[in-house]
Amino acid sequence: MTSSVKAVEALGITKRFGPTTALNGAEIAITEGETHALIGRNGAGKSTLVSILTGLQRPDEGEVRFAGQPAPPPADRDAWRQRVACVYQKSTIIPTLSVAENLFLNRQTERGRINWRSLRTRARRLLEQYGVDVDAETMAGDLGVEQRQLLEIARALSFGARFIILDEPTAQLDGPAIQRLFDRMRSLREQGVTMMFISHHLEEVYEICQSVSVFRDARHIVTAAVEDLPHDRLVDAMTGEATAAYEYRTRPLASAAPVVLSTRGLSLAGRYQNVDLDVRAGEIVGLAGSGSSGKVGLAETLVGLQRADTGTVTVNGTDIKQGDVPSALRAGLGFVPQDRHHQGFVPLLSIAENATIPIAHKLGRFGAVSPARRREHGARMIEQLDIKTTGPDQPVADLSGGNAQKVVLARALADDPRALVVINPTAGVDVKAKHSLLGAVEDAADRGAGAVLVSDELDDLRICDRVLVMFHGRIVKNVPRGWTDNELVAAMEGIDH
Amino acid sequence: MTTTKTSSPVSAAPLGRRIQLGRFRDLTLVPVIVVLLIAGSFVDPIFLTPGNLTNVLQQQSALALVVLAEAMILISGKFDLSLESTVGMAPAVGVMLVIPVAAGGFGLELPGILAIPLCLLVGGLVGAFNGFLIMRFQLSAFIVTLAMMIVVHGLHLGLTQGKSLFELPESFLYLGSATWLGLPAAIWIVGALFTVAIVALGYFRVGRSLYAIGGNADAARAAGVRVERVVWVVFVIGGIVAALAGVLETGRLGGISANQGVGWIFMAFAAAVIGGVSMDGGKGTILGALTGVLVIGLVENILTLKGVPGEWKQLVYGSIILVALMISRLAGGKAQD
Amino acid sequence: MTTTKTSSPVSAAPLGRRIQLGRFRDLTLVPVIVVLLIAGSFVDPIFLTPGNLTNVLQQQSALALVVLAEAMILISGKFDLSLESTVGMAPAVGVMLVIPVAAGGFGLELPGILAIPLCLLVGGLVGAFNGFLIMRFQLSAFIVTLAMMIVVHGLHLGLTQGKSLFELPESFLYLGSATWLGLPAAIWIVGALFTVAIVALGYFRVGRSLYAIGGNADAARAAGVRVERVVWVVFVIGGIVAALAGVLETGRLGGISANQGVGWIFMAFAAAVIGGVSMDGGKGTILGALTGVLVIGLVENILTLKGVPGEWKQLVYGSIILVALMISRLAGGKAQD
Amino acid sequence: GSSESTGTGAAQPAGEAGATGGKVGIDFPRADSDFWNSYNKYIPQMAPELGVDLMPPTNSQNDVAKLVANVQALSGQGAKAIVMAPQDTGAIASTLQNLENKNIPVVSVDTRPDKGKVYMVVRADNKAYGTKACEFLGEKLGGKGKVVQLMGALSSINGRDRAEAFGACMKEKFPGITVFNEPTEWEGTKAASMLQTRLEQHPDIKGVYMHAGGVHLAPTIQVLKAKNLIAPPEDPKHVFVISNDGIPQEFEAIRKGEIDATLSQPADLYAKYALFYAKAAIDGKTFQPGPTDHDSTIIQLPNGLEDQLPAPLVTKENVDDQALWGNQVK
Ligand SMILES: Nc1ncnc2c1ncn2[C@@H]1O[C@H](COP(=O)(O)OP(=O)(O)OP(=O)(O)O)[C@@H](O)[C@H]1O
Ligand SMILES: Nc1ncnc2c1ncn2[C@@H]1O[C@H](COP(=O)(O)OP(=O)(O)OP(=O)(O)O)[C@@H](O)[C@H]1O
Ligand SMILES: [Mg+2]
Ligand SMILES: [Mg+2]
Repeated sequence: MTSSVKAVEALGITKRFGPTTALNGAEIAITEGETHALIGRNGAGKSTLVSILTGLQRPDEGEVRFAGQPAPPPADRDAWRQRVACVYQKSTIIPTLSVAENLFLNRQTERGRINWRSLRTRARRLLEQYGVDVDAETMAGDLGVEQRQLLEIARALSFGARFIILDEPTAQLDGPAIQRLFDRMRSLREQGVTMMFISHHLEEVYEICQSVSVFRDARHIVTAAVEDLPHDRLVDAMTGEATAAYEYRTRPLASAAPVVLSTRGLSLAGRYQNVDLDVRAGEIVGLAGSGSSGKVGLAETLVGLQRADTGTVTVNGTDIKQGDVPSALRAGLGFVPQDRHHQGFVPLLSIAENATIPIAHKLGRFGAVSPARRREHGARMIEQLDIKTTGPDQPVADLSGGNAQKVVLARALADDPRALVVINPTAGVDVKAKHSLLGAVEDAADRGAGAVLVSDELDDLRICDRVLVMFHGRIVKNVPRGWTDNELVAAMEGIDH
Repeated sequence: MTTTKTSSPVSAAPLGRRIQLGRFRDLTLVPVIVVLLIAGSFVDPIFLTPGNLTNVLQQQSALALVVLAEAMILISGKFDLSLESTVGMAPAVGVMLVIPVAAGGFGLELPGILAIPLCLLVGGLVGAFNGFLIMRFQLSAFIVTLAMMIVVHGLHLGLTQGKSLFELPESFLYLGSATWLGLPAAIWIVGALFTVAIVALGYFRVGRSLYAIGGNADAARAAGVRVERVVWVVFVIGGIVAALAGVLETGRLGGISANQGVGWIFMAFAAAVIGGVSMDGGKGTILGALTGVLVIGLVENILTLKGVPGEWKQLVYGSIILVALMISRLAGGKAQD
Repeated sequence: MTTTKTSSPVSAAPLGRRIQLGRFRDLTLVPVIVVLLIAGSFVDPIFLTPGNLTNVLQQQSALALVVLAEAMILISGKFDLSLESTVGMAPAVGVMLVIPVAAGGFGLELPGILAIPLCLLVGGLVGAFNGFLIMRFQLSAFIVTLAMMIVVHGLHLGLTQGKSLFELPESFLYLGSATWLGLPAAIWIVGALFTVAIVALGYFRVGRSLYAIGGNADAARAAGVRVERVVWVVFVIGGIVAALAGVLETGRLGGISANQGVGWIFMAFAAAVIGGVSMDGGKGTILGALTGVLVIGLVENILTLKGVPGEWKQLVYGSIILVALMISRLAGGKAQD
Repeated sequence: GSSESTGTGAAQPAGEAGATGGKVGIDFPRADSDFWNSYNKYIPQMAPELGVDLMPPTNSQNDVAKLVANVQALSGQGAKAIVMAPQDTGAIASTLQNLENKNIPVVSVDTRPDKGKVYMVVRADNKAYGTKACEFLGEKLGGKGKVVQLMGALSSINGRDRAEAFGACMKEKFPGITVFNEPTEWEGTKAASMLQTRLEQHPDIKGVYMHAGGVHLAPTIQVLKAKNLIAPPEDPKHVFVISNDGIPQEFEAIRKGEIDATLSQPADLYAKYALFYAKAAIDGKTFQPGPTDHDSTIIQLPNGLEDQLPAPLVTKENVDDQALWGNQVK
């Protein structure tokens, strides 16, 4: 520990959202110069604390102090910004503005006229520093999730603030990008910057943080140095009970089972070429690859979100109409899209309704939908996937990120699909929820569904019976179960072929 | 959707109350209606008589249908300004196809009984054309329907040469002027259509999909909703309902003037929005929109009974809408958008 | 904001072309303007003369200011329908404070030179009140300003008893009727204000913050933009600019009728939106809005020169707007919203 | 056409009041035009003079749907006769039918409903306006040249009547004159733009007929001023302008020489005879076609009677005549 001065302190914070108590007398104290992890299950109140620490929301009770001084008044945004910079969990990118302007939002210039040329140059330099390969002039709205996340990070870190909060910055990033982020964080720490880091990847906590606070059910549970809180105890503190590590199941080899999802000669210019794929019932096939390998593009084609230039996709024996989601769903497919905010849910609608849109026709006769049966189905899903909510009628907009993700999976599983395509299903999901999400995918496979799991996370890929590695738009390797991390990473980086 | 952070006022509300209110969010105008009923009864004893209240309902029946159409379109996240022009043009064209040249017709003199079906067909075609432009060409609904509002009204003016049509087939006037079981037929029709719409949007798959589309069209698409088709159908239905509104209005007034419907769209929006339908889509109910229509109708009726001088009437009227808005905001407790 | 994924057409476009087009997105109406100029020169040889084009500019100057105000408000993600009523009410009140009772004044008879400042003040107050209701009470901008549109016009009607004001101080008429360096003063004023707005929204932090607010208000707040205050100021400026539009219009027409400004708001929206300003906020430029005004002005001028019969004029007018819309859509290559 | 006059529609002085039959409901068509505002003012002033028991007036803001609602309310509140001024004449047929069923007589001011029973229509002859304006301009221009007609809205019967009569008369009597028709929708801003554009296109335009002084007067003068075309009638630059309505500002402009003439639409007589006939209806009086004692003629319509009030042409010669209503308002 560098010193014992508290860079930031929150005391007895209580925050309610209508019926939900997001924080209940919670507290946190972060010593100057350290990188402090805040962990907790989805909905534990982490992001709410972040919005209070950055002055976006006012606590109902309690107090925030910076370096021993009371926090500035809520209206004085400049004072807040001098004290704390933040990567929020919810995107704060403005889609209609260019990348360069997003990076220097509201500080395009000190005073006077904006010099766009120099702004672009500064932006390019910054992007280079963070290894973000995008043109500073593109509209931020045209970027992918991952690039947007990098943009947020670059922006927050470039402020020169002495205290930086990062709320799940790694959820949308792949390995190399995470490493670049950690390098930056380390060098900032050397310069004496204090950081608060939120992540559901506990190994990241051990890698980058010195101390850790755990929140559970809106309360502060424990704060300790990371050395004093080994992995198992950390998980126990988060969940409030002894939690076993996830047990990957083994399934009988499905070589005789029918093919439920297959492609022939699928190509999309600039994304992937000539992909042949066969997924059998009861089989989980992983799809791995480094950035821009085309795995997401391929998966999106399987479900009908994209249209391939050539080739066919067959679900359950039916040739589906390219680029047409309903026909894929009708053929018996379920899927989790990459960006839940974009394609995953309708924020104003209830959990039950979001989870049942694809099966609405089964919830009543003659096109009617029985609210009781919908609620019943919702309640079942809430239980099955362990969604933290006030009930099936709560709008998804009010859920924490991880819980919203579970609703998206609930939607994918609604129709008991024969083929399942899930893209980064565990992004932003807590340990226990991750178990239930992966468990749900495995359950579906056990029930006889064939699944394609696209993920950047090696842990997720372990449930797969085999992993297909993509490189520059081609499937280059078929790795059967039992791989080691190094093996797979090497294949993804294209080293061994 | 920029989910506006409703900071202090909301979180301050006690727990139980909010839950309860949440369930009746579409009824936040009910207190306003109660206030108006009380105020009206002081203004004039005639106000609370069944005759007067029936009049209010009948007078609002055509507007109510436009509000119904607009509310559906708003809920699915779109806009239709051209409805007001359809209210005039569709009946005019429908009628001109059946009446003789001497009475202002085209000279086709189709059977008079066809006038209403033709009118509804014309309304549907306008809606279909709107939907086609908006969904196929990905044009802004606001601006397409603004242009179409001018085009459709222009067509009406051009075809009728600006003249009113008043020699209409009896069958065309029937719906707007008949009385069924002691109440004007228009009220029954409007009531039936609202009931159908409330049930459809509340308990039927297609209806619910409007909310999904308005709330997040991409998510709806990814959940298998055929967004384009549904929105297109909503536009068509909207056009047909607006044409029906024109039929009722024509029946009530006994003729079709070149200005029929002009200026209605603002009132329709006002009714829908004070009734809780969001301009951003995905929010609000048909029942709420209906309460909005009632508020507007009652305000107009009270101002008429009170005999507010014409030059001050608009001011009073606008102020009352503003107050109704604030009351429903305070009662509803939610930020609007 | 439902960032519509414009699937195939966009991603298919080669990279180079897309970037280039992106830079000129606010000028997608230029081809339309060129087409109109060519078409106009065929309609009548007078069309391309400086005298006629100057007339077009002068005729559109007041509307252009309303479009300027509306564009700023739209870019910051809000709405203001009441601008059109301010165009009539602010000059009326400003003038009534200075003219004698006999000419329709209040009887205060303040110095005539104060009429314009008072008028602008009134406009600013209306804007401030709008902003106050919307930001403080978190009411929907659409519905608040719709009600205010009625209220403000109602105030105008009530105060003037519906009469036109004819006896205006010379100083009040000056701006709208004078000629500077061979061009109407109104054109210089509008040109200057558009230049200021283009520079402010393009090159200054406050101006850019409108885009941030309109694009994602929460994100703007997180970035330290004082969202409430900025939006409030935008409403105030909008009101002042609308009042100035009223001054120019009054000078051009030589009197203030009770209907001054009524019906303008639709045209203002049409101009802004065909000029590329999005109804969803955060998108579009002031320069684009200006091209929208020009298109509308040229269309009206050509129709007048051509002498299209009155009953068909609206149809032709609306159709041309629709076509302009499609051309700018095809030239811009982007889905609109 | 004039039918043989049997009885006389002699206006009885309102002295024999005694037992007044009942309340008169009245709906004003709009509150945003100078002409109608004068009318709206005359009504309550004249009601006591004529011994009419007037209910609080309603205002339908130029919207026929509002008019219908207002009339329903008035009859609900016990009106025994109704005075209205439907600006939109096709769409009140059902309303008139309903009133007839309830035995409530209707006096229609300014416009003639196409269908449905009316007790009396009180209006000036809009066709006569158009014809008089045409004759005035035709003579001043010597039967040749170009004139602009600033029309009202096509959807308004008065606008249409004036335009049709003006056009027909020009064609028949002055075929040498070219007429440019500008549909202004009763809007000053449109009038100014169209006149300006037309003058740019045809600088030799020598005459203007404005359908409504209230909205067209100021813009027209302003455009002529800007073009430097305000000149005495002798000057070859002079543009002859004739207006319609007869509001005080038009008189002022005539005195100043900015315009040449106007057709005075008698707001005071409209108000007076509207109330007069309403009361007569309640009292059960009947009238016959033929000339009246107030320089007008009653004609027979298919659905009632119409009293066509005189509409004098006002020029510099008679502009100071105190009998003109425009000289009586303050
Ligand atoms: N604006 C809001 N309105 C209503 N409820 C809210 C709101 N924001 C948060 N909540 C509720 O507060 C609780 C805490 O949410 P928060 O976002 O702080 O969780 P979190 O710990 O960040 O979770 P995650 O790890 O999933 O991001 C959740 O139950 C959530 O539903
Ligand atoms: N050429 C492209 N045009 C448009 N969008 C693209 C393109 N390439 C990538 N994207 C966007 O990036 C996302 C991921 O792309 P892709 O499927 O090519 O690779 P990936 O292996 O998933 O990459 P990453 O790991 O970086 O997410 C897609 O959802 C897509 O929206
Ligand atoms: Mg969170
Ligand atoms: Mg990825």
